[in-house]
Amino acid sequence: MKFGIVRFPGSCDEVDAQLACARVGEAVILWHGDRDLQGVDAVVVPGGFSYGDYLRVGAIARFAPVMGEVAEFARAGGLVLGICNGFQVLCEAGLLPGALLPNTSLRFIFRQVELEVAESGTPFTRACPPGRRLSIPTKHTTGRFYAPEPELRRLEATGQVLLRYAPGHNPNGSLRDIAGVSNEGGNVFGLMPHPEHAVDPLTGSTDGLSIFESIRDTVADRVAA
Amino acid sequence: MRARVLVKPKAGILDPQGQAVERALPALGFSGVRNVHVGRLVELDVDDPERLPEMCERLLTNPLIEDYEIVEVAAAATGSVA
Amino acid sequence: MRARVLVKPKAGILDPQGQAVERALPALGFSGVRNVHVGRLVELDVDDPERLPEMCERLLTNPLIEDYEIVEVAAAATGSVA
Amino acid sequence: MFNVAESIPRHRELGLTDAEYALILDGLGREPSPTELAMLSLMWSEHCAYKHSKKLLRRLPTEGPHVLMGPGENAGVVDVGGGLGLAFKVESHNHPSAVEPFQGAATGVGGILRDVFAVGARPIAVLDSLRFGEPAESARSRYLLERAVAGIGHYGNSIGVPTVGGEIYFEPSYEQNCLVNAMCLGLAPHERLIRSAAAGPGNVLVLLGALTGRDGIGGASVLASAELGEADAAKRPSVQIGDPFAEKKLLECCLELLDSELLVSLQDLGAAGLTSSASEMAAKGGVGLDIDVARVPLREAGMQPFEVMVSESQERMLCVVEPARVDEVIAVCQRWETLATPVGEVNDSGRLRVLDGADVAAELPVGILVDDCPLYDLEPVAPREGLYPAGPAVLAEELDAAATLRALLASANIASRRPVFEQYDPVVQSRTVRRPEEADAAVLMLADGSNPPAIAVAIDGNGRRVACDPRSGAAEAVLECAANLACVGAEPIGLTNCLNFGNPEKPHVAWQLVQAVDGIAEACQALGVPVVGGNVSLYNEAPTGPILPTPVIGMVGWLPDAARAGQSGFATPGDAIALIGDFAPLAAGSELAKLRGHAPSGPLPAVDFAAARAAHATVRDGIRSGAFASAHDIAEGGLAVAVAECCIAGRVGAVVALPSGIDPFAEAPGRAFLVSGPEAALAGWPVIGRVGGTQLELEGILGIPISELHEAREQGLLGFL
Ligand SMILES: Nc1ncnc2c1ncn2[C@@H]1O[C@H](COP(=O)(O)OP(=O)(O)O)[C@@H](O)[C@H]1O
Ligand SMILES: [Mg+2]
Repeated sequence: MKFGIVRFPGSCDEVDAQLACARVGEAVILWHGDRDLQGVDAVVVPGGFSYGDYLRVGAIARFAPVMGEVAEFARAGGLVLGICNGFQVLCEAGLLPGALLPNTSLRFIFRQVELEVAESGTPFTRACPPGRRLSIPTKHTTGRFYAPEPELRRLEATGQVLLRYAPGHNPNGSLRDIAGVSNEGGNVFGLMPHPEHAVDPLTGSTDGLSIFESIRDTVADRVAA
Repeated sequence: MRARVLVKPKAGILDPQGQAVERALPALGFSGVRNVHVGRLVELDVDDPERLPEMCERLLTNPLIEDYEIVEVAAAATGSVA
Repeated sequence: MRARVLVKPKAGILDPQGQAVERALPALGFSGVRNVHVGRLVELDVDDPERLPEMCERLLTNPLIEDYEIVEVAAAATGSVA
Repeated sequence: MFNVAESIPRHRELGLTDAEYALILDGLGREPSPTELAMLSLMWSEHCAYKHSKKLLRRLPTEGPHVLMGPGENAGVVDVGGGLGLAFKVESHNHPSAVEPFQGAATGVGGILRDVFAVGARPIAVLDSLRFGEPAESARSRYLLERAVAGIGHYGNSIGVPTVGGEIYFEPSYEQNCLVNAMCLGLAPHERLIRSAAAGPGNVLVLLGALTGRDGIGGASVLASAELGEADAAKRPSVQIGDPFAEKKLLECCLELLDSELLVSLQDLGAAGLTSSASEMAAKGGVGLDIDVARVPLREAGMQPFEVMVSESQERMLCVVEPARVDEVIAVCQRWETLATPVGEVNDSGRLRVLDGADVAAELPVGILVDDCPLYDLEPVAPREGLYPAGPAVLAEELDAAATLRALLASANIASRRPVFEQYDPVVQSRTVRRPEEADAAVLMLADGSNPPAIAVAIDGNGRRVACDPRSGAAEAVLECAANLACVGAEPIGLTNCLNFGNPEKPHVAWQLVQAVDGIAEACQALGVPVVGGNVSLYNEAPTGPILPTPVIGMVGWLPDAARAGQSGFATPGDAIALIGDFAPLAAGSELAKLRGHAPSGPLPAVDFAAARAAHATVRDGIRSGAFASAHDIAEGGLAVAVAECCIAGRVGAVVALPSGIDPFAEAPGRAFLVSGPEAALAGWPVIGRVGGTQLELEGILGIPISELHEAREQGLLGFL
C-alpha cells in the first residue's frame, strides 16, 4: 500500500511520518501546492508548525490546494490520519469535530504519555494490542481538545473517541482526557500524540507502530473486498 | 477602510490566558480587576469592508471557539496607532 | 469599568503573523487587503481605570516591541460581546 | 543614531577610539562617508573583529584527523564516516537576551542555525547553555529564565530541530548579565559542504530571505561591545523579532539550492548584517563586491544606505550565483516562498562598493574592513585575592549528611532540569537515541537500521570553578564534556567553545581569559580533540563587577553502535557499582561550598590529563562492549549526588561504601565515574557498592528512600519558571 504525507511550509514531522509509514508500506510526500494525491491509499497530515502556527493553529494550512484533494478523498471514504498539527488542520477544515485550544499551562510541553485505546477494532486502532496502554510522545502548545458538551456526549456515544490519555497523563487539559477522535464515518482520525515517534526501539517505544499497522490492515481488507 | 477585528474566546470556554493575567495582577499590586479575557486583534486595510464578515468566518476566527467584532478605525485613530 | 486593551506590534517591528495572514488572504479569494497586523486583545473589568496604563506597561504588554491602546467598552457593547 | 551632539565626535559615539579612527583616516587617506563610518565602526567592533581575543585564540589546537573545516568558516566540520560531515558551533546572544529574553534567545537559536546551514549542513540538534542570577532571590532572573527558555523552545520547536541538551547555572554574578549561548549541530554529505568565499568576477550576489528593516541597527557596536550601563535605554536598537517559519523555508530552500549545485558560495547574515557578510565573503575570496542598496527589498520606507548595510534583520542569507543560474535560483526560492533578489556583482577590484542606484554611498578596500582593525594584546594581571564575594550561607555547616544531600539535590544548580527541557522537542527528525536525563550526553543516530553509528554531544562550563582557578577550571570543563561522552560510549572528535567574560581591558579579566584559553588548549591537546570553531562574548560586566569567567565547551563524539549507547541510571538490582578513575575531590569551589556561603576561591584538585584520559577510555570501552550497564561521571555535588542521580534515573536503590578519606560532597569533575554492571563484568575494578532496594544507603553516613530523593530533585526548579 502507499501512504501520502502532506508537506506544508512549516511542516516538521513529515519526514518522521514518512519513515514510520515506510515501516509498513510505501510512503511519498505530497506537496501542499499540488492538487494531486498520487494515487495513495491513505493520507497522513503530519505534525509541525504549518505556516508558523500564525493566526491560529491549522487555520492557514487548511486552505492549501492539496487540502481540497484530501477533503475529496475523505468524503470518498479514504483513510486520513492527522497527527498533532495535522489534527489541528483537519479540525479547522471541518473534517474532524471539535477544536484544539492552548494547553492549560500555556506552554509547549514535550512528554512521553500513556494512552488508553478507547475504541479498538476501528480502522486506526484494530492492530493495537487489546487492553494495553500505548507509550507515545506528545509535544505541542495547542492540544487541549474542546467540543461543546452535547457534542462531546455524541462523540462518546458514537464511538468517535478512539484514544484517551491514561489517568494522570493528560498534558494539556483536554476535555474528558481525549487524545484522538475520528469523524462520523470513522475514516478520518486525528490525535495529538505522535505515533510516528514511537516506531523504533532505539528512539523510545514502538507502541505507535500499531496505528500505522491498523491503517495498512484496513487498506488491505478493502483491496481484498 | 482600516478595520479592526477583535477576537475573543467564546463565553464558557476555559481561558487560561485570561486567568493567568488575573492571577498575576494582584501580585503586582493591581487589585480590583475581574473577568479578564485574552483574545486576538487583527488590523487591516480592506478595499471592500462588506467582505469582512466572510473573512472572519472563514479565516480570521474559528466560530466554534471564538466570537468576533468588527470595528472601523477612524482616520484620526489610525494616525495615532500606526 | 469594562475596558479593552488593544496590543499591536510596534510600527517597524517585524510582524510575521500579519505577513502570514496577508499572504493567505488572496489565495482564499480575498483581494484588496493590505497592512495586516496581528496583535492581542485583553478585556477586563477594572475598578480604577486610571491604573490601566501602568498595568499595560508592567504586565499586559511588552513596551519594547508592542504599542497599546485602551478603549472603554460601552455598557451596550459589553452586552453584545459577552 | 547619527544626530549626535556636536561635542562628541561621531566615531566615538560609534565605539571607535581616537587611535582607531586615526588608523582609518590613514588607511583611507580621507574622511569616511557616513555610510563608510557606520560600516567600519561595526567591522572594527569587538564582536566582528575579535580585537581583544584573536591573538589568544591562536593558542587553541585546530587540527585533527577528522577535521574537514576548522575555525574561520561559519561552522566547523568534522568527518563522521559514511560520507557525512558534522558541522557544529556554539554562539552567544547574551546582550539581546538581557534586553528582551524571549526574542533574544529565539534569535540566538535562529542565528546559530543559519551558521550551520550556511556550510550546507542540515541542522539536526540544538543545545543551550544558560546563566542567570539567583532564582530564589531575583524576580528578574526568574523572568529571564522563563522567557529565554520559552524563546529557545519557540524557535527550535517551530523549525523542527530537536533541542537535545544544555546546561543552566545560577550565580549572583549573572544577575545583570545573563548568558544565553546556543549550540547547533548539522549533517551534510561531504559534497554539499560549501564555504563562504565569494568567487568569479561577473557572478551575481543574491540576497535570500526576509525583508530588510531597521532591526538591531547599531547592534554589533553599541549593544555587544559596550557595557550595558544604567542609563543606556536610548542606545537600545529596535529589538529583532525571530520568525522561525521564515527560517524553516529559508533552510529548506538553501539546502535544495546546494543539492542542485546552483550556488558558488553561501554566507549567513548575522551581526552587522550585509556589511559583515559581504566583507567576509569578499575577503575570503580575494575579490571585490558591488552592492546596490536600492535593490535590497525593504520592510520599511526611507531607510538610509547605512541602515540597509548594517541592518540585522533576521532570516537572511547571501549567496554568489553564476549569471546563467540566477533564474533557476529564483525559481527554487519561489517554490519555498522565499525572496531571492540579485543585489550586486562580484568583481576583481578588491573593494566593497555600496551603491544607492546611481550614487556611490561607500567604497572601501575590503582589507580595511576585515584585516586592518588593530588586534590588542591583553595585559593580564593575576588578582591577589578572589574577585567574587561570598554569597549568603543557605546551608549550615553542621547539617547532617542526609539533609545536606536532599538540599543539594533540590538546589537550583543540581535539581532536575525537567521544567526546562519539557519545553523543548527532543525527538523530531527521529534520530534521538538518548534524550535529556536518560544519559550524560545526547545521542543521535546517523543512519537507519538496528545498529547504526551515532554521534554524541555534551555542553559544559562551570563558571564558579573557573573563578577559583581559570586554567584548571577551563580544563575541567573540557574534561567533563569528554567524560559525558565516555558515559554513552563515545570518543571525542571535535570541540567548539564560547568564551563569556567581562571587560578584557581590565587586567584581572584579561588574566582569566588568558588562563582559561590556556587551560582549554592544554586539555584539548591532552585529549587529542581539535577546536573547530567558537565565539567570544566580552564586556559582560555590571557596575558590581564582571561575570564569573565562563568558557562554555561544546564537544561532539562518535560511537559505532547506537544500540549500545550508555545510560546514566542503574539498570538491574544485584549489579555491582564501581568507581573508575583517580578521584581526590576537594570541597573548594563545590556546590556545597557555595550553599554554605563560601566565595568561589581556593585550589581545585590537580588535573592529571593522562589519568583522566585513561578513565574515559575505560568507561567508553566498558559501555561499548556492554560490560557496563550504566555510567555516570561524578560532577557537581560529588559522589553522594552522583550515586543519588544514578538511583533516581534507574528508579532503584543502592548500598555504597564510601572509599576512605573521600568527602561525599567534594568535587573533582571530569575525572571519575560510577559504573554499574554484573559482578563478573566489573571484576578488577574497585567495587564500592551494589544496586538494589528502594533506598540509597551510604554506609555509616545516610540512608534515604529513593522516592524522597526523586521528589527533592524534581521540586528544585519547579517554583522558578
Ligand atoms: N572561542 C573561539 N574558538 C575557536 N574559534 C572561534 C572562537 N571564537 C570565534 N571563533 C571563530 O572565528 C570565526 C568568526 O566567528 P563569528 O564572528 O562568531 O562567526 P559568524 O559571523 O559566522 O557568526 C568563526 O569561524 C568562529 O568559529
Ligand atoms: Mg556566520
